[in-house]
Amino acid sequence: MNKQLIGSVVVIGGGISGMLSALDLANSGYYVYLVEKGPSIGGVMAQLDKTFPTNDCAM
Amino acid sequence: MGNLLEHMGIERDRVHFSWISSAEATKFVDVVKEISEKVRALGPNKKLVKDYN
Amino acid sequence: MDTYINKIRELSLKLLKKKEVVKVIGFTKGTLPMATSPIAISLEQDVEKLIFNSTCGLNLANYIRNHKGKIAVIAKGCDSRNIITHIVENQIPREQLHIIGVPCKGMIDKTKVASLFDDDIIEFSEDNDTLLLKSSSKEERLNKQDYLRENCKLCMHKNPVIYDDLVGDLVDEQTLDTPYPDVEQIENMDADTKWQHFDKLTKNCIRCYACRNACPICYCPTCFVDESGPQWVGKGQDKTDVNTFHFLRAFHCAGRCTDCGACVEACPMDINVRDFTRKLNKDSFELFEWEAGLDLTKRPPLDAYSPNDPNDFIK
Amino acid sequence: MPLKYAINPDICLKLTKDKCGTCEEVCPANAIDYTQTEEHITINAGSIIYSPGFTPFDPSKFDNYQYANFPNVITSMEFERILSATGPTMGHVTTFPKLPLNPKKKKDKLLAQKRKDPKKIAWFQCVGSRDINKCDNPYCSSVCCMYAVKEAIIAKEHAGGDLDCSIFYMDMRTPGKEFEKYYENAKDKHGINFIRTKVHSVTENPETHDLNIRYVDDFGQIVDDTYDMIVLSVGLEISEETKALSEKLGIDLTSNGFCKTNSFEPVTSSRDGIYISGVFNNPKDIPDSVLDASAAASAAGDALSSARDTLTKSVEKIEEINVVGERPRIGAFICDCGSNIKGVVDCEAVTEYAKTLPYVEFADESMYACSQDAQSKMVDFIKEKNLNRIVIAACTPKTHEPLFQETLANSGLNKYLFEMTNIRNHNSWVHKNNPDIATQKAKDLVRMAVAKAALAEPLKEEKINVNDSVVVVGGGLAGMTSAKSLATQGYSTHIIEKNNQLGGEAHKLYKTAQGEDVQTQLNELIKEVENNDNITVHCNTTLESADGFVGNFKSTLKSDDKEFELEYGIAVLATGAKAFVPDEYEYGNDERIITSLDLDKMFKVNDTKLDTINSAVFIQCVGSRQPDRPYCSRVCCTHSIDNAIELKKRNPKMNVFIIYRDIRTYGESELLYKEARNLGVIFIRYEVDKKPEVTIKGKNLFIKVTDHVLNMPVEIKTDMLTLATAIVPRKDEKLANFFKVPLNDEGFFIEKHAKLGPAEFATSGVFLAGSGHYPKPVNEAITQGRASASRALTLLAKKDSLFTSGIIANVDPLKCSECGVCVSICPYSAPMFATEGRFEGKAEVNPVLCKGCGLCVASCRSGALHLRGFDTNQIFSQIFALGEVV
Repeated sequence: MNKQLIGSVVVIGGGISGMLSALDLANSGYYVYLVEKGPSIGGVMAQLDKTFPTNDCAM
Repeated sequence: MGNLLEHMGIERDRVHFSWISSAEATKFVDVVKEISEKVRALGPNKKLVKDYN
Repeated sequence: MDTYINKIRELSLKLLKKKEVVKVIGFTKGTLPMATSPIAISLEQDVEKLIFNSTCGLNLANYIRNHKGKIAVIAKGCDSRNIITHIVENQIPREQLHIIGVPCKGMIDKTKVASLFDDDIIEFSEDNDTLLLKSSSKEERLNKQDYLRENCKLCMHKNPVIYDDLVGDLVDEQTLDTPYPDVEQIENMDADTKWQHFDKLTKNCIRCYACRNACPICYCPTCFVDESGPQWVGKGQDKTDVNTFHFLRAFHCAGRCTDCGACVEACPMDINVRDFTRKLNKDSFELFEWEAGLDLTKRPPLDAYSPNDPNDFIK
Repeated sequence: MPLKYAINPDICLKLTKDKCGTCEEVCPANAIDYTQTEEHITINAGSIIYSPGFTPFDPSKFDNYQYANFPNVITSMEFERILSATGPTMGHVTTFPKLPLNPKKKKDKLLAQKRKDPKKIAWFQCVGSRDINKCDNPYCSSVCCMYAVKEAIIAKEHAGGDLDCSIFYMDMRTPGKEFEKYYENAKDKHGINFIRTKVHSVTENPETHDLNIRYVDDFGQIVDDTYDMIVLSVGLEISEETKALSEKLGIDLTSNGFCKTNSFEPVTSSRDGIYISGVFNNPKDIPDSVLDASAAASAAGDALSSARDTLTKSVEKIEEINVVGERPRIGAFICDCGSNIKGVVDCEAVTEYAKTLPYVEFADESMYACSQDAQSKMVDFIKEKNLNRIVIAACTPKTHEPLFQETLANSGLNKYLFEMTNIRNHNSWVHKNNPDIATQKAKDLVRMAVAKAALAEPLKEEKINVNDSVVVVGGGLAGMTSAKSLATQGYSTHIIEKNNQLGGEAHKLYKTAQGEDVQTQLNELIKEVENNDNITVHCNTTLESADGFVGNFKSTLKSDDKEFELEYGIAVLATGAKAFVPDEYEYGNDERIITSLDLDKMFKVNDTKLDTINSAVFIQCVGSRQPDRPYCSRVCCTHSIDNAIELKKRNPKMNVFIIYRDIRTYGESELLYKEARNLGVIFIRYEVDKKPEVTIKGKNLFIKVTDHVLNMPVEIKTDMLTLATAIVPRKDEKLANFFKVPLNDEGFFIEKHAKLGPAEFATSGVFLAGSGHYPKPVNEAITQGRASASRALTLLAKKDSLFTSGIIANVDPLKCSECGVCVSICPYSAPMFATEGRFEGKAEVNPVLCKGCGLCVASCRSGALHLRGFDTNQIFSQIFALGEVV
């Protein structure tokens, strides 16, 4: 198979994990499409108040 | 610093140290309120203040 | 004292002769009786100028910076502690110093002695614990112990902490149950009385900076009081500026001051500047178990962070 | 997260009935466009990362908890919002939380009148997890124990002292880093009650709506208790939508809807080119999701490495104008933030006031200073009015400073000739009832910002030269994985391994929790690493020193008494951990008393001794979760259960006992726990203050333990005792010192951020993977290995555009007294004494190491240190400007 590789990645899901995947890829030389079905990215983590065990603000 | 100021007669409650992270909005408000109250109770500071008149 | 002087001269001569050092920094007779001044000797024939007595209250650590070649220095307990601070603070390498240690028997409070006379003292000598003073009108024999400087009375490090030679046998160190009675006295006042105390204390300050200049640890190229951009503190005799100066200077000495008394010795207005610095010495001792100038391997507590530092002041 | 509003097309009156349309009229930015419709876009991409997340379990169908019927039974997600300052009750914990603050309906109004501050709140664990009776979720959701503890602690903080919080649980599962301490603190410091039981039923007082709970306690007694509120700790579930899309994508799922993966490729799905991350992979918390994210990026990147940099675009750079020596010409821009600021502050008056301030050449008000057209206008103004300093009075620099700095750069100004003041968060938001005072404060803030900006100087950002080779310390699973990914993406990588072979502790393992044979895959990985041209393996080698900083490290290495030097740009610390050697339970006094790894070895070599065993006992938490080693070792519960199953499978008649404290088979490992029970493995719980006793009587080995069900001591005669020993860190202080990275109390490395930076250190250029971070099983070690590689790659990829911050300390050598306070006090070792040149002996600051914290500046007695961008004279002028009365 001698197909040309495409230097881009689709990330499906804009939660904390999807967002960070997208950032890592974009920062290391790949073009990224981040797809999220809701109106904003952030996912469940954006709905949390604080995070354990450091009690940092989740936002 | 607080100790030396106090030693010179500057009231202890005028100097305050607190560790408040950027996530601790409520603590910040509480601390500021508390200090404001304490300083208000002491009245205006006349020590170590320049009198320009 | 004469044995000290002979030994100092003998050691100095030897060091200069062998070219082990290029200079000896010590004390010499001043222009007035009861006055001594620092001197740097580099010629063998000059060693006769070196003296030592109970009026050598300045701190010679103040004069050991910026020399070329190895130097020798005469060091009492407090001088030696400031030498250690200097070495720790990178002001002089230990190898560049030959320390001639002097077990100290205390320095006298010249102001207190002078206050016994209405006219000028014209002659001063001492014999062990007896001070002999003459003015044109009278002669006094005094017990030295009654006329010790305040800092010497409370001194717990009379012997040099670090030295290459000793000019006499080590003396007994005293232990004190309350090493900071003067500080405690102020601590027990209420806020306003404290303020009045310091107000009165610095009332006569003429901002001559003799205290700063006599202080071995005040060695910044530009002192904050001389800085104009930004101007940290006003330069006049406004009492707030005067107090701010003393306050900040004391703070710069925190954990570094050895209570050598040079500042008080130098003050022409007889201000006991130690009322500021002693409080921080006490705090350093109580909060960090620290006394300045005892350890060549540790930096003063405010220079370094340790997870064990007390932090109960943070609320 | 962008705080942007969206229209719900199912409810919008304009879209459904063509009425209303108010939002279009009031939106000052003309952002409403009703004509937008669904579009289909086709994208060609090299890889897909599938990270669909989860949905919180919906407990409405559980009649025993009455979530659907009782207003004071809520889910943990709802409680999260109640605790949040931006939530519906603004962080105030109250009963009837789901009602609006001012309800309109009569029925709701009546209920709202009964609102009170709760005195007792109960949390029910495992709602929608570990449950096949009421729902089909046999797995453990991994996060609920911790979030319940967190919610209880924060609820207590919000409510003050007299709130009583109880957590009803089966096993407390706190196997994450620092979690056990958090749990212990919840008990000891915060006084939270932990009750081990499953609640039987909940009833409601119809008058007060208080809730009565009935359960059986530890002693078999039925207890009735009343609570004001119940929070259901709902589990994580994969949505039907996700399952459907997975089917479309053609990837295999487990019976629970999670993605099927191999422990050695934990973020790769069954379909080539599709990588997965987050909860979809397995129930997990934030740091593990973050690790997954980077790991998936590494895996996707590995597959596309030859096409790197083919599609990315770079921004054109504009030549910088030299403004040094020029008189300040300040431009002040006041932002209305729609009505966010203007609704309170008289922005027009502030703008007019700004024009009167010294050096202000120009002032302008804009509705949204951050909008694209406002930005381009700003560039025009800067050029037209020849402005050389910019002040922006708007929202927070935390989110918007980089944007405005880019605008400055686009107009040719150095980006540090800029000052932002926050007249929204610090002003209009907090003083919304006092518009006059707020306007006055806005003027004060602008005046201060102008005073500071007038003294701003252009700052230089130093370019960091990056040596693009990598050193990975430790050749275990995590280290090898990291090295492999970095090498695949084209970077020369060195593995430093102190033993004589790669593989580390994994050599001692038999099987993974997923049942894969460890040795086969480990040897394959070792072979791949050894054959990779970009990887140099240094076995029998130790690191003797490390100097330098990001992009420029230099180390001396020692191999068989020969020393050599290595220069590299990036370091990955993957030094792992080791098994604890037990000092109790008669270990070492009888050859039948072994550790988990010993048992693995017996399985590996198929030891014939195994055939002679009729009774086997496992003791859990040996060396873990006790005062001298307070953390949970995370892997031992699963490991022992796995081994117990193996024993049962070999000999179904064998009596197998596991003596435990809490079974912590988080995620889908819970299925193993279930399997073990089905196979007849007997589980007996013990308390830390009542440890089992082991005695050797002649030829026999006895274990005595108090059975928690019978509440009576039982004695088990056994042929083999396996101790599930703790995993202890190497506590390598030397290594930590080399790279200036911290260790925690127990000796594990402290990562950059517990949540968002789990595979890197605060020291830039140094990354972290494997059990040196915290004990972890094979798949998690590999995930972190990949994640550390991905994080390192982002740094290596930017190597030509890596700059320091301009905001760093610098030394005025003429004022420096060489006292060394700065050198001593700096946590990053940035200041040092110059070793050559005119100012030899004076302090100087390494701009690459300096983080701009200002510690040295504050501690310098001589006033020689200055913080660029926050210089003392700038701060002074700001303070003096505050003192000026308008």
